[in-house]
Amino acid sequence: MIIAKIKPLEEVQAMIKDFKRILNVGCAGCTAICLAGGQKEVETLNTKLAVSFKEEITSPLIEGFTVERQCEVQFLAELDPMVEDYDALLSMACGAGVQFLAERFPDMKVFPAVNTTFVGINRDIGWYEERCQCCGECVLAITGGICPVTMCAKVLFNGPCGGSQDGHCEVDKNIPCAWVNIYKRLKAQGRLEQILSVFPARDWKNQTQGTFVLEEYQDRYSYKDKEGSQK
Amino acid sequence: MKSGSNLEKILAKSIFAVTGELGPPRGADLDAIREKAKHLKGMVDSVNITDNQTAVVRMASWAASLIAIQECLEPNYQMVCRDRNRIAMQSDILGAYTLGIRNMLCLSGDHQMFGDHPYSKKVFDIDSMQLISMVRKMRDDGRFLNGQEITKPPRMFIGAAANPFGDPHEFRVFRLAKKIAAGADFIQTQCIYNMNRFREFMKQANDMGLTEKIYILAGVTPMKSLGMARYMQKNVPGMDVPEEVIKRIEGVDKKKQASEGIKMCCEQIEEFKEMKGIAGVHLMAIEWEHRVPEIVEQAKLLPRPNPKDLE
Amino acid sequence: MTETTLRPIDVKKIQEMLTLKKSKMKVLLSFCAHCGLCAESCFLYRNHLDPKYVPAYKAINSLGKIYKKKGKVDREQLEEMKELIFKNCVLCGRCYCPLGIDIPSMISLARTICRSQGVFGVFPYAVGEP
Amino acid sequence: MGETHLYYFIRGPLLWIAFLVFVGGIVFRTVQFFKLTRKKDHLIYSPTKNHKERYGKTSDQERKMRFVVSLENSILGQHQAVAILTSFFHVLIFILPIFLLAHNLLLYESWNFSLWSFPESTGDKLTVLFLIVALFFLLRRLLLSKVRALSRTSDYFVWLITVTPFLTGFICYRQWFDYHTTLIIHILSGELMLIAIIFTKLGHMIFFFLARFFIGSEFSLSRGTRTW
Repeated sequence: MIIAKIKPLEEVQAMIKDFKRILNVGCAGCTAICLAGGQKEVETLNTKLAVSFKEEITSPLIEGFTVERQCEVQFLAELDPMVEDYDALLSMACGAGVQFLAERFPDMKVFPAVNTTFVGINRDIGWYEERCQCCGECVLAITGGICPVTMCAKVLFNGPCGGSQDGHCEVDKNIPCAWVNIYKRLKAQGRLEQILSVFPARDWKNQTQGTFVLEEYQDRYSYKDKEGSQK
Repeated sequence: MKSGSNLEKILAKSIFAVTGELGPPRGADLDAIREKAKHLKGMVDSVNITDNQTAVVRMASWAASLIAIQECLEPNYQMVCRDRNRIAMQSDILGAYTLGIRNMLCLSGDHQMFGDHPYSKKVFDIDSMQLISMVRKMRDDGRFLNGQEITKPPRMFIGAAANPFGDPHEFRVFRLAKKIAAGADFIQTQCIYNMNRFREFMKQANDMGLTEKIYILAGVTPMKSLGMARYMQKNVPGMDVPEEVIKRIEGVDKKKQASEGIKMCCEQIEEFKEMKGIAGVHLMAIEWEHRVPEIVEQAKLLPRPNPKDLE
Repeated sequence: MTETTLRPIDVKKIQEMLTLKKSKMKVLLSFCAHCGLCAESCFLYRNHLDPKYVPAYKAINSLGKIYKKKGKVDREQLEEMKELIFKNCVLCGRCYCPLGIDIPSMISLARTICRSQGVFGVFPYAVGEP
Repeated sequence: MGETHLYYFIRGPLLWIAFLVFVGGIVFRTVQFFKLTRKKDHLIYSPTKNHKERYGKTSDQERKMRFVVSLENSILGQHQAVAILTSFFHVLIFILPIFLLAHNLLLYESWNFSLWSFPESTGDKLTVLFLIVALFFLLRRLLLSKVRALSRTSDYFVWLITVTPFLTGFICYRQWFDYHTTLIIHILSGELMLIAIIFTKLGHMIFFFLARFFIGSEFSLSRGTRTW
């Protein structure tokens, strides 16, 4: 799940202060689950903005509308008939959603209301932890289900480093050392030999924008429209 | 004087400058650099030492720069943002300056996908614009990027690149202005073949008053052959080779294509000498260092001023 | 939150939303053969084997119902639908209709209508938020 | 005789009306479909470029498995009986009336023209098969909870409309009851079915082809050139 965090109110306020009519678009996908951008958060943010704008002479009209997911065209299409009434859109989706919203309405000014933070888990209510950096080449099979790319501050594939002490990271005592945990788990499972040999330098394939099409569907899209290529 | 480098002195004296280019070898090969340097000696005012160009592993730019100094060439130390974070960059700059490097060209760098290690991890900690302002901050404010003081600041003559042919055309000159604002002292442009567009670009730059704030060195690369021209037109990103150039090379006998390329290059240089706002040329004779003397002579750029006379 | 729950249902707004997509939704709703073949394509149905998870059932008993009543629904009815379209469906879009009916778009419209009236799913563990 | 008049009415004008409504319905639904949908956007970039290099290739074994799995996930894999029987049902509902000997005789009588037709006994057997499949669907609707939950009165009614022409045709052929009355019911119900196609869920006859071929989806039968 993508975890996001609402931007400071002042920052959101500064972005939209020059507009008269603003639509705050929520996303009922990931950001709703991490309590950052669902319908409830849209209502809360709108209330907060209304209160903070009250002191100014011309306070803008801020309305809310939550779509199922901002990363799907089908759900964004619901906004088609309404956006014309507004000067600016505020999006409470993750970065992908904000961009897709802006792509859908290229004439609209679109602003993000949340900071997309990481791909992570819900440890408990309101408690999220990063677990994946979307590096594109998963090594969890070898590291016993603990990601060194995310959990190790130095992204070591042959850890732990010399700074590991008492099971925590040298960077921050509140972060467990990924490699100590990897070692413990693999030892307990009796597959320590997996990390006894040198892990060779790996390919970092997610370094250009990723686009992929499932092989079953490649025939559908492995063409470029003639008209399209001329654009 | 900002750095006191040869290039800076020449540019400050409004002498039409010539810079060359030298690509370090793919190996610990001292003689290869010396061989290349031999041809450039006395022909150019400063020579760009490329930093792993097209993302192919080569000898470190600072090391090759030092060898160039030993060969009595003034190096223009290139640094790309692809391979280093700000810590490595600042430390390299300190080291380079300490050992006598005075010019520096700040670039973003080609993406590693073009090179020989396509899936190496990119750094791009800061971009070329930020690198320029970082070097300027180190020189003028005597401070590192984080604001801490430097005991003895490196005084580099800061160069930057500009490509008048990239998209969107109308924005290119604004990007140039940004580089000037960031602190660049001189600009070396991408190889110019489309003279019309370049004239337009220079007119815009002149109109905006940018050329008074910065020295612009026009980039030229002589075409070696028709094949090279075609390759440049199709496969090199950001390169604009008009059809006329191809036709002109195509029009002559295969054996004469190289000399036609040089002739064309010299005609361009003649025009640059007269063009308002151009302070010199940057001659990128790619893997053709031995023809540089010929080109420089044909373009009537000789003799180059002796560094000692500039004092 | 309590403010929205007490707000009366805005029938006019619902009707506006219905009219906007009327022709498409009418076509989809009227051509459903009620064959039940979409059931197995829903992972929730496969897990629970309860007819309330059959995609067509969810669409017909939410959007179909609203259209049947021409938008004149009360909050109770919307709350009833809430379970069907928010809890019993994750809008993964994998429902397979042999006739090519776009079931997710129907459920999505039903959700939109419910949302506009302040009826929406809250993630169960978020109830105890501070 | 009123009955003869009725017979000529339903054989003549009413049949024409039914056919007109049927054809008009197909045209209307097709036009409506194209009005409701729009052309897909053009692809400016090829999304599959450098794909294999970056995301890896699929092995032949995996490709083979994929076929097995997709078959397993299809309706044929999930509900073999339904898939086979529904295919029979839908093929028969088209070919039985068109290639039935009796219908072709009528055609010849009126316009001196006829199509190829089944032998009489084959037509009869296929009708029986059709009726058995129809009964299966009725039982399925009544017995399976997931289908029962979806069923409305209209579903049973439509089932009746669909089955009656075949049932009465079957009875007519046997001449079990009053031939004339069953014949009139037969023709009437057949015409009713044609008319019902545009107005009831039987419209899936048209919609199926439009949606499955023009709208791209996980199971669409083509790339799909249109979108809602």
